[in-house]
Amino acid sequence: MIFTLILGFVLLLIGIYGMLSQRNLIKIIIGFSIADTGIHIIIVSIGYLRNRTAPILNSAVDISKAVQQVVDPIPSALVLTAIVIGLAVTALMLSFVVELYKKRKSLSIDDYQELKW
Amino acid sequence: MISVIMIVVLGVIMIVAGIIALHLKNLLAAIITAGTISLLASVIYLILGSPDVAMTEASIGSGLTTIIFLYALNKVQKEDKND
Amino acid sequence: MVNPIYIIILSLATGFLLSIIDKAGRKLSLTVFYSVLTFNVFVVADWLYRFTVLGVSTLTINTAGFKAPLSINLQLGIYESFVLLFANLVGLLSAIYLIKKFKESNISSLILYLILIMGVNGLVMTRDLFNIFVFLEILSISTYALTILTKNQKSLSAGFKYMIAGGVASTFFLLGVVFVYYFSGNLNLEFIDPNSLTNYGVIAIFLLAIAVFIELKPFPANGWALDVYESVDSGITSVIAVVNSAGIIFVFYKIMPLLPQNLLNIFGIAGVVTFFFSNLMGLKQQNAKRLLGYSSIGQMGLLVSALIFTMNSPNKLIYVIVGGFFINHLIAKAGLFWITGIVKKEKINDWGILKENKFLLILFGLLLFSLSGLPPFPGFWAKWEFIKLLVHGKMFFVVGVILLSSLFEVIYLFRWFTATVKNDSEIEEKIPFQFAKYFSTTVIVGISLIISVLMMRFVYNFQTIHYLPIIAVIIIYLLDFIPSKIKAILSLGAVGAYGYYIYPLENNLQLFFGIIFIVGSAINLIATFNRKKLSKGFYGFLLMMIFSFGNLLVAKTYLEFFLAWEFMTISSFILIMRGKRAQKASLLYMIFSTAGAYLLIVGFALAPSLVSNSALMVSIAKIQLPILSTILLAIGFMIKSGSLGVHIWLPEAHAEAESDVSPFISAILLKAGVLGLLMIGISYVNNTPTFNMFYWIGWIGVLTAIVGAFLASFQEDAKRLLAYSSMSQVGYIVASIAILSHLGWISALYLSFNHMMFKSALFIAIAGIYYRTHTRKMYEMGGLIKKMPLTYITVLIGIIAISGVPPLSGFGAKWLIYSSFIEKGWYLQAGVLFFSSAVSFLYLYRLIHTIFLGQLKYEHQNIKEAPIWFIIPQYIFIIGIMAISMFPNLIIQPLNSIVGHYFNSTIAIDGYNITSSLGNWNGNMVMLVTMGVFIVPLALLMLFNRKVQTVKQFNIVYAAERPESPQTTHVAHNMYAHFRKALGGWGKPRIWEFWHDSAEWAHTFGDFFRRIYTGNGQTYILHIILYIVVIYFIMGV
Amino acid sequence: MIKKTLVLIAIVGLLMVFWPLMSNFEFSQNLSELASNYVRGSVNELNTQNVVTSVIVTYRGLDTLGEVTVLFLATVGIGFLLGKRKGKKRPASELLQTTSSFLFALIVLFGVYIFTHGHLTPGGGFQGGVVIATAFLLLMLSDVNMKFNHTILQIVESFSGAFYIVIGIVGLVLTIGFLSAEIIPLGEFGKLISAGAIPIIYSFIGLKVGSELTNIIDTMRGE
Repeated sequence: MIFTLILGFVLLLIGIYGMLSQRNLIKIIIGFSIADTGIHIIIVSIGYLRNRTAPILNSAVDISKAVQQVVDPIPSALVLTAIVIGLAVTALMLSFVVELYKKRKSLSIDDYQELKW
Repeated sequence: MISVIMIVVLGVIMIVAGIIALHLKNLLAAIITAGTISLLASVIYLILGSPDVAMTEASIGSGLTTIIFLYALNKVQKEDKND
Repeated sequence: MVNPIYIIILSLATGFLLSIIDKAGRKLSLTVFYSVLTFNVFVVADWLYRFTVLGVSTLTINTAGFKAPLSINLQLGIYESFVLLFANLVGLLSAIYLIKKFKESNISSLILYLILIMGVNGLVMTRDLFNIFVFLEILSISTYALTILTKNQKSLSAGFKYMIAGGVASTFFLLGVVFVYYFSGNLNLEFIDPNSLTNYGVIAIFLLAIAVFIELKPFPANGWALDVYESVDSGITSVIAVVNSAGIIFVFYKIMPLLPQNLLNIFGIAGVVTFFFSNLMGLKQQNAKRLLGYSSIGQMGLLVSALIFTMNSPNKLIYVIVGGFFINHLIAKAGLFWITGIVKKEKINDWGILKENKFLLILFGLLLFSLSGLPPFPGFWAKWEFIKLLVHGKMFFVVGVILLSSLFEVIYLFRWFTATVKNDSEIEEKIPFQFAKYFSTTVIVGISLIISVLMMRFVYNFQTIHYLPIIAVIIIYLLDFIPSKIKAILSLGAVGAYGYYIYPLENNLQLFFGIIFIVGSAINLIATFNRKKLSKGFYGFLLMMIFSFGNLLVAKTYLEFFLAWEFMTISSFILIMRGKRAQKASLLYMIFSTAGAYLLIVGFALAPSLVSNSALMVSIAKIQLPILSTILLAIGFMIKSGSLGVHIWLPEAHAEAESDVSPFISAILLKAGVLGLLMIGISYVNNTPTFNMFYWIGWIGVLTAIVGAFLASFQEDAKRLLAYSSMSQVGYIVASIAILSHLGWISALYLSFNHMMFKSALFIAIAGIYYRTHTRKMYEMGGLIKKMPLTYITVLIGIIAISGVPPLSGFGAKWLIYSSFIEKGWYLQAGVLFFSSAVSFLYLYRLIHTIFLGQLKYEHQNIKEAPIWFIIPQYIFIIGIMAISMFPNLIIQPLNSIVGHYFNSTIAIDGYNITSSLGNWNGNMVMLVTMGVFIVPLALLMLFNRKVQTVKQFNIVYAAERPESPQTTHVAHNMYAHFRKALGGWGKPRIWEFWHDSAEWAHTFGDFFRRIYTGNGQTYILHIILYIVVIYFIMGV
Repeated sequence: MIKKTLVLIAIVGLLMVFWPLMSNFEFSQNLSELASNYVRGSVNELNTQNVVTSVIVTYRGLDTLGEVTVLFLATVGIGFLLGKRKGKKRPASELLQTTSSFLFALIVLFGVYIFTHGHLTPGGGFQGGVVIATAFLLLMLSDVNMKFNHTILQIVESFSGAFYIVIGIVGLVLTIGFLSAEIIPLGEFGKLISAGAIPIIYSFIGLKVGSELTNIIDTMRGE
């Protein structure tokens, strides 16, 4: 559905905007996860076909005509993987933040620029 | 048609939530708002005919991720108290 | 034969179980860990062997019991196995390097490392776009976690920046993947038809490609990578720089067929831009690891553009260029990062600690040489072929940028190298010996050498003679424990044998230069018998240099010639660097030589292909060099011969080299440039020239002669004086070559030969004096005539020979030169040369007056004549000078016939009498007359001066107080200051200032651009996003 | 100020990059050939009701293996980063504790149900794994001091991963292909025991994901 596609892109942009504009490390990661959600919505939207059901071939679907009745299963499969990977990355990022905070007691990204040039 | 309306409504809420999440000073509230986005996303997945994704998003995207965020925040704040 | 999917399976299974295995002890888990890494290497090596030697066809592995595109398939072919072999090998070696860390650290680090290596294998083999994404994530996440193997504030914050940058990149990649699926209905690379994509489909491809490209760290969206390189543990850094980069570049290679041509071109240019800016910014860098980071990023840029620009070339070229850059970068970077981990010094100025550790220093040097693209390392061949390819594609701007950036790279790498070797600070710490770390570094250098030899042997089929320079170094290195005298004898024998081996040369011009190069070197070699102790590393490089001189003559192709040329540069650089304070001198020499070499590459690339199988010196007569090629080659050769404008290196190198090395450089090395110039001339005169370039070369020669003479006059340092004198003399030679006439070339060759003899003799004489007095400052000498009479005679004859007064050979040279200039009608040039001859009297007089005449210094009252080893070669040369002075036909006759090949003879030789269109010269008669003129006053003096009272040399009466530093009041100190004043503004070292300012500007720009790397992770993401947007708009849809 | 402008330019630029993708988007009317093959294959070749499951577990099994690996890496990485936790006591409410042990069993059971029925109904190893992790989370919330027997968790995690791979190798040994589902008779369409090895693989994935997520939460909980 086109609305969901647009929604996905808007969320993606909001997320990236968050990553670019927020100083707080946790907020940056929130931005990242919003962007991630946006991507996931985009992927699922791509697999959507009008007036079709989920690709689960139970009694609700006529098996012989399944190809004409279900939505695309591939994006669903992809997005499942993407969600799990997103979680992994987010969790790792957060643990980095925790460790960084332990070292310098600051959540502002501006305080971590000792490496430069 | 109903699904379109639902999607539009949900979409607007999600976008607003996204903007709010980024502007909230309170990190706890921000995290929970961001979690809400994922939760609403899973409803959208259901409407789009992907119950598998919906389940995953609800449990991982909104559930676990939020919890991990909260634990991380908790750790950071504890770190503050320790000193 | 093991199915390569087992690499993934075994690594994963081991990874999952490793924490359980670890319960049984770290020994067991380490054993399993290393076994799996070794297993990977062997599996891939086995397959590479099958693909290359046995000709097995590419292997496709389907999963899940279905064929692609239904299931995900893996592919292992020649490219995959090649990339994987090196990735796995470096992975294994890096793991060995890290063994101490792995023993102490949490088991997690082993798991992460193992899966990282697994990730690269999967990434390279998989053919499915989404699977690439998954493996990319596996690779990235394990790398992120490993960045904190050494956990500190810096590595944490670098790791975090790396994560968010990587996160953004993979977001775009994912978006690209799903849209590619949307537009093409497929995820498998084989089944995606790029032509079927719509306009908007190109955007999907763009997103995909730009994400991979961002991971390849293009300028300026690469700040995160630099921080990672700087702060992460060296073992892991080398994995990031090598293993990860290898995997990601391969992904880029895999998706390349999908990309539209304009996007490929943009990426190609972006690669070059990255190469340029990272090397420019590297100039300012002081932190060793960050410097390597800049170099890494640059090399990746170069690799990407090589990949793109060679796309439609024959396979062999792709192997040499892309494979060469790939291996070169990979090996050099891995090795250098490891060495930074061993040395553990952040600032490159603190690296002096390394010079005490000879073994490590050699490894370091080899890796730096390899990174600089010097032969025989793979980068050399890659650069040669790549530039040739680009030149043939008429991409001159790209060529220029690439070479300029390479030059920057050479500058900072060699600044690092010379600063390390010549660091004179007192060092107390020692580098601890760690077997594992040394082992990995040694193995990687060994592999690099083996590959180099294989390339020379199998790709280029060089004859043994072209390896000879390296073989010499290796053999002498192995024999380095024996005393230097024996090594000197061996070397002399080797030079003799080499001369005998190449002797039947194709034409007499070769023979003539053969005599200068080989016989001249052999005689100069005698002076080195004076060396005490072991002189480690000296004779190897000396032989390398002498052999490469010879190889210049026998080289049959441009590449062989250039190879010999580069070997000559390397060896002479190292010889110069041996001097005590030669840091700046050797660096300058290397920079100018490299610049010259790059001009030669382009010049040769522009030249038409050779038609005959003769030596290049012969066959070049048959081809017509394009004008641009001639110009570039001429400048390249003139850099080596120290012509005006590019002579900055010359005085430094001559002066600071060890005193028995200087004669080689001045008397012989400079002639290599002369040889090159003659070669261009040969091609030029045999083919109709359209642009009178040699007219300008002539002027450069003339100006070099006069400026050199002036500069020589103002020197206080005897060796610098001789150096500028060499510059001036070579200026005469260059000018005479430029005349392009029979008489002109005879004069050029005659003067070359003469100069070889008298400059060798003079430099050895100064070597003897320096050996006794330990100073090169002339005003600190004086009155040595009585102490070192033999040396005095050498210098006397030497300066008479230079000055061109009768009766010695110099007179003949001058006569020939003026004749040829006037014959040609270059009156003004002849006038300038004449004036410069007058100026040269100034410095020559000073040389003999200040050193030998006047008051003997107190501290020199007990010195002796120079050692015999210095005297012998001097007198061999003196005899030579006397011989050709008295019997000029000995040389004029052969020269007449040599030059007769190229021009119609314009002189007649009749007995001792040589007649040109302007008059005649009878060397023998001149000698007799002059002797007569000399002897008569001498006899008169002897007769009437008997009663002169002799004064002891130390019988001096001070008129007043003894001045603070008495030497500076000596007449010889700043002797020609008044002339300098007379020169006014002309006396300013403008050329030196020009180069100095250029260097300053480059550094300032570098410093300016690197300010974009603010260190703020958010800014880095902003760079990435803006980069994506900008590239998108450049591409246009 | 400059930075704000640049951020704005970046976002507007990105919008312009994405715009053609959005404005020209047309929903396809039919499944792509690949997707149709998956739907047909799911019925004919794998006897799997849930097409997504058949895609995830077999057709794109390598992705899933990678996905499990990514999660595993995150677990290991977080553990590596945050290190071992130090114990500190805090009292917990008794009521919550008793209720939660009861709930715990129920939730775990539910999780197991989800992943064993992955080939029939929505959900599967990942979702089931998360549910199991939620059960553990509940325990952690109810008893802050609760310490897991990490060895058991680790064994479950390691061996479920290893078995997953072993099943894959069986396919390889039988020369069907790595991670093939057909190493076990495919059974009857729509029944619990069907779809060949898919339920088994999904169960291992479920166990692995569950233990990994539990591990992550536990590490993040820390102190």
